[in-house]
Amino acid sequence: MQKDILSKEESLALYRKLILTRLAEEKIREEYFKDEMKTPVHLGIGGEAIPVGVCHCLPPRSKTFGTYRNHSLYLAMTEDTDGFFGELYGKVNGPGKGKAGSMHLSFPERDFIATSAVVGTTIPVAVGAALANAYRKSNDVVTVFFGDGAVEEGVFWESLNFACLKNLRVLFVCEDNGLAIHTPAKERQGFQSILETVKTFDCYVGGGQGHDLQGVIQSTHQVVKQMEDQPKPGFLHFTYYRFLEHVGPREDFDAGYRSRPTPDNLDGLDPVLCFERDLCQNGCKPSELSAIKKSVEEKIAKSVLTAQKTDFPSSEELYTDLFV
Amino acid sequence: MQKDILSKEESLALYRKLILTRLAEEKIREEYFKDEMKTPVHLGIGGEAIPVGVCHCLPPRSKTFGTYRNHSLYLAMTEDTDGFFGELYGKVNGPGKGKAGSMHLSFPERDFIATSAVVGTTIPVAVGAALANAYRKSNDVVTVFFGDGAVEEGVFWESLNFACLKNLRVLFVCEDNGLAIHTPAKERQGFQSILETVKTFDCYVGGGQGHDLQGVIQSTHQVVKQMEDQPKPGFLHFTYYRFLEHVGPREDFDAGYRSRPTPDNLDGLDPVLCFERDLCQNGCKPSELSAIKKSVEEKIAKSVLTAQKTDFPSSEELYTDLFV
Amino acid sequence: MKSFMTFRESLSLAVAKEMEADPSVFVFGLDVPDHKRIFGSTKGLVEKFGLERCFGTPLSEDAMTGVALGAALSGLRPIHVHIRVDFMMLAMNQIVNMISNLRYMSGGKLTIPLVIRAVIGRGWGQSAQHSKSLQSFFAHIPGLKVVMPTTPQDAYSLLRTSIRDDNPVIFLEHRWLYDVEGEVDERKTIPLGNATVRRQGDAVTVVATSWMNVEALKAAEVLERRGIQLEVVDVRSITPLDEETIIQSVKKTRRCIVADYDWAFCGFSAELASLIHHRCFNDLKKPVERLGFAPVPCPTTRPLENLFYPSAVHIIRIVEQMLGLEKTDLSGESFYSYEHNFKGPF
Amino acid sequence: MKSFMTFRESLSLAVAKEMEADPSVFVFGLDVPDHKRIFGSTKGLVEKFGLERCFGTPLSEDAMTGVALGAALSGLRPIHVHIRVDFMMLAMNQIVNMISNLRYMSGGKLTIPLVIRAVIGRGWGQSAQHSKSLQSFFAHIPGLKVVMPTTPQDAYSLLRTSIRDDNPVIFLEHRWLYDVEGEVDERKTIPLGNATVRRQGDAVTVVATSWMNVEALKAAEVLERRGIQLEVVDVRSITPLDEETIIQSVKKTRRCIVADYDWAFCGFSAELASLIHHRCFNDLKKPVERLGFAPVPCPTTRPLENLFYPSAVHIIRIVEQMLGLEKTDLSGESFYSYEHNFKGPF
Ligand SMILES: Cc1ncc(C[n+]2csc(CCOP(=O)(O)OP(=O)(O)O)c2C)c(N)n1
Ligand SMILES: Cc1ncc(C[n+]2csc(CCOP(=O)(O)OP(=O)(O)O)c2C)c(N)n1
Ligand SMILES: [Mg+2]
Ligand SMILES: [Mg+2]
Repeated sequence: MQKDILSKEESLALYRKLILTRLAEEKIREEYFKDEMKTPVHLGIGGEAIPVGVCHCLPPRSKTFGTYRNHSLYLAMTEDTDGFFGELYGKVNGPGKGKAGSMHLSFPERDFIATSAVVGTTIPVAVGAALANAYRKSNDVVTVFFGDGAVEEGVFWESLNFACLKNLRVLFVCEDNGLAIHTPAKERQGFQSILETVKTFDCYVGGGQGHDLQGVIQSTHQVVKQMEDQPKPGFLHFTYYRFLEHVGPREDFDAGYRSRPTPDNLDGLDPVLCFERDLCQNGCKPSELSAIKKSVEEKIAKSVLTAQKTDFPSSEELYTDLFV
Repeated sequence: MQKDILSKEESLALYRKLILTRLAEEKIREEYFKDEMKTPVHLGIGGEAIPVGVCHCLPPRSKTFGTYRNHSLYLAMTEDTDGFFGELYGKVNGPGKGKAGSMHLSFPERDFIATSAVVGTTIPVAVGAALANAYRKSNDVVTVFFGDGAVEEGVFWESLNFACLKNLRVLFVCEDNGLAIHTPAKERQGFQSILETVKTFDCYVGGGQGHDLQGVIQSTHQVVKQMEDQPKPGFLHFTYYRFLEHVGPREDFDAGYRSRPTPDNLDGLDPVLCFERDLCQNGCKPSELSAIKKSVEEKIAKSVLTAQKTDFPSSEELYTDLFV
Repeated sequence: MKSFMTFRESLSLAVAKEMEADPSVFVFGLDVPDHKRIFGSTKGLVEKFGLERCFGTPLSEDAMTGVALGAALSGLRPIHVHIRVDFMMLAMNQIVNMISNLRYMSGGKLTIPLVIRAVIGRGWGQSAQHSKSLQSFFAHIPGLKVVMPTTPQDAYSLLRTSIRDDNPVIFLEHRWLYDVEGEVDERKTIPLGNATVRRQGDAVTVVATSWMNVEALKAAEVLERRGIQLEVVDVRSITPLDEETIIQSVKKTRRCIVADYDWAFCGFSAELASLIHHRCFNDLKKPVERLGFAPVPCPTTRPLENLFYPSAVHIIRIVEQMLGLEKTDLSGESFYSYEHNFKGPF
Repeated sequence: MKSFMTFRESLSLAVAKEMEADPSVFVFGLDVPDHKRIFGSTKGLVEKFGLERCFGTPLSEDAMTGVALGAALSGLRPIHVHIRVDFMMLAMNQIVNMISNLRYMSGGKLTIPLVIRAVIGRGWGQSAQHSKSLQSFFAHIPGLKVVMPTTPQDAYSLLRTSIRDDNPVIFLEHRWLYDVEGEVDERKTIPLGNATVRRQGDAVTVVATSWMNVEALKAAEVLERRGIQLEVVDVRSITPLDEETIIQSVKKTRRCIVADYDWAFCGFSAELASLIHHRCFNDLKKPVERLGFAPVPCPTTRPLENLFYPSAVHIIRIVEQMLGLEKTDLSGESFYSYEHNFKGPF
């Protein structure tokens, strides 16, 4: 697929999603200090184009799995800001009735199956879902998102090996921000490039710069197409820049482990700026974009209000949902 | 190092070790049916040249670690048949006083630190020993032996990554018999060649046919030399043929998962035959070899007798050795 | 529909029945389809159902447990088999951090119909890494069910029930029980959470798990000759736990030994003893006694291995103490122990 | 040599002291040297001892635990740190199958001077995967020592003792205790296996672990106003366990609540309750009561999280029941809980 193949309608729908994920997280940044959202938040600002772009390319009924840094993925899969904020506020209208919180968002009805706060743990689970597809002779694809730190966990290699051995249609998406909390890759990894290593396994690979939504879509399309043609796992590696602290609503450029990007750099790092520029180059009007932005802002504001007004789960809820 | 660089003296000493490991296991095969050695035995017949050859190349004070298939390694490191049979018979003269049995042999005084019956578990431990060397600014090398099945365990990848990251002098030796119990590699591995994958990590690699003692020595020397020159891990991959069942003293060619090698094949699989031929080509007389064999046979017979006569540990021993 | 079979046969029969009944049931794990078939307990399944529903795996316990979870979340009913429970230590993260709580965290949206079978306990010179039981680990974590059958009938019926259960079940099978024979009624169903009185008696209740039931019955046989009747309660399901059957028995006998096949400290025997003391506070004539492994790793050499594992002899001695009796002369006694009929190498 | 400091400071001070005294001591683990320094508990160590003795790792808990073992076997004294005990589930194989038994299997030839530190318990909306304690897992396995300090002094002294111990020690630190301040005498040593009576009383003994001591002392403070004196025993070291101090206290008060910071089923509270019933069979006026987490995974949302964790209120209510008292009016009471002073995000 070429960059220019996105229709305008498609482009604006994508923009809507992209800006939805961005603004939802900006809203969290605003609200968080009120101490009402009592759940650790791992914001994805800077990385939104990866889930938005990848999910755009997934065939219907594609199950997805992710990590604690899952807000963009949740919204890309569902656009459900009501449930999203409900869960962050710990209210009954969250998809986990508040039991899940930010780190464990899921929405199985919309194929967003599970996320986890223990690094790497959803990777084999996604492989198991892909195995279930193969078992049922379904061609559906399963996708799992994880960070660059997750590839250091043994379970990543075990999962990759098994998926390749069994020719499963599972798409591994490595969202590489070069950091595990505050530790850069060079202090954690004894290999040169994860893609070079993964290439020695029997799967399709691709990737690129994660802030470039169109690029993400292009390489995802390529790999997904190969997977559809002949069943094998795919592996996508996207780099991106994490704008905020590892967990929480703040910047942390004063912490000493990295420095603030210069305004010039910034321009090449921010997926929203990048896509807005692309859209404008392709003939969208700024007014169209700001109209979308505005409607998204309203949607978000409404959901936050709803969440604030909704009830917490009752005491009895402590004991429900353990067993069927 | 060239094949022909082994002096005759060295060659005969190596032959002694090689035949010692072979005959010790043949002795187990004879004795096991008496049901006095009450410990599961994983015999290494066919693979002896790997530990014998690798250990030959290790500088002094090199610690080694291994698996439950550790008899050849134990004897290559120690030549201690008394302790060996003592441990197999569960007697107090075993290095573990009978508590260890066949699967957990160790002899720390001679740098044979530990083995384990849970696949893959000594790999990171060896890396930790190599870390300790680096911590103390020692150039000593640590070696760990493991099977082809162990590379499927996540801990292998974690260990390799950490060792490469920290430039540790740890030598990974993969003894590849193409089987994990009865399952061939193609039913377990989703990569083409372990060496190709390991090469993408920052370490030295080598390997070859494990039945060829001189070849083993040659490639080990090469990798160890590189490790000494500039500290990094080494990875050696040797193939070999497992002549017997996975665990126990019998052949199992009737089990259906593989067929008996033909006599022609055999010749190219048996490390003892192979080395005997090499020695004779290089001018050793068959009589020299059979003299060595005879003395080794006597040594083994004596150790078995000693083990049989030695006491079991007393009841109080159940509670000793738990804590310092 | 009744037939006589071994414990191992009853296991493979149970799985075969469920695989026949429900195409979403499959069984997998290291060495599951090889010619040894997990000590015979998966025999016949490849032939009947093919390698797609009965397959082996790489050595990757952590990922394979995640795979089982993923398949279960997708509506399949995986049975994941481990030839030794010790290897499940590699899978604890998936079990403790994922399998046990994904349903809860999803507000009840996710369902995890998953069985993990594992062989426990004594084999033959297996040493410290192939001999554990660890039921307390699994039972400690809310969200898991834990089952320990003793007889072929229970193995059969409880395994079928476990496979049909929509929740994760850990199913622990003692290696020595595999050879035990018994009658199996194929139609008999047994729910989880249901203990059973294996033998009625009035002197002392022995609450036992897994192989310890064999030891307790042997102890009862010996003591019966002295006119002492032990009551033996087989717990069968650790969680959910059938408190009532246990408490009822202890209220009757007023003396209790908990014989758990595991270490005692922080083990299931502690849970039972504490529960029984609590609920039978005014009924007990003597404190509940606990029996378990020696508090050390399991040694290889036979004489120490024999001392490591609890046995009928221990039960007899404790009963004698509880009742203030002289020691029975056990010199002529032959015990059920498989020490003698179990030959190597594995 | 006495000074006032927080629990977190006492931890880093203890490590610094041992690193100064012995060049073979080093500390490592994920995020140990970053600017957050494991909630401040490794503060100052990189600066003082350099990155060779205080370093981070890849995300590889299984291998890193093996690495710690290998370094310990080589005569070093590693301290391996986990920011959450939950992540140790990835390391259970090395802990249960290797660290706990290599010494035993080597006939005493191998020595494993190793400390594993892990943060346990409640933080702030941490949910099911960042909130466990699991002392019973470690204590169940022979060959491991398990320590749970409550005060800055104990954290300091017990961590030093643990580092000097030639055996593997699991050292569990409650997240909320990090901010607690207290006096620390740098010269004071405390051996492992030594419980302490935190508060004397005659009405009921509360045997508590970790944060539950804070809750128990608060309950005692409330009940004291009604003239009821709780005795609070801080277990401090789970294994080795100081039975005598506990038993002595219960023999005196004749009533006991075990307040363990963990789930109850098959937990350490079961061990203690069972032990106390056994040894105080004729002394107890009432059965021992147990207090622990609700038997579910830990939920995120605050109202349920508050219900999940046991507290002073629970202790007060149980005491009232045991003594047949009316319920105290707690409406005006403010509890020690960090619910209010703990702010996000982590
Ligand atoms: C198994 C495990 N170990 C450690 C942690 C603590 N931890 C939380 S996030 C994180 C870094 C993960 O980095 P990466 O996978 O790159 O994801 P990112 O946060 O950068 O999106 C760590 C170490 C954890 N949650 N799980
Ligand atoms: C973690 C673990 N899983 C499973 C087993 C059971 N098991 C014992 S040996 C073995 C095969 C190992 O194959 P490989 O590493 O190639 O060694 P080999 O026996 O061929 O020397 C298996 C699966 C085990 N001991 N440990
Ligand atoms: Mg990252
Ligand atoms: Mg092999």
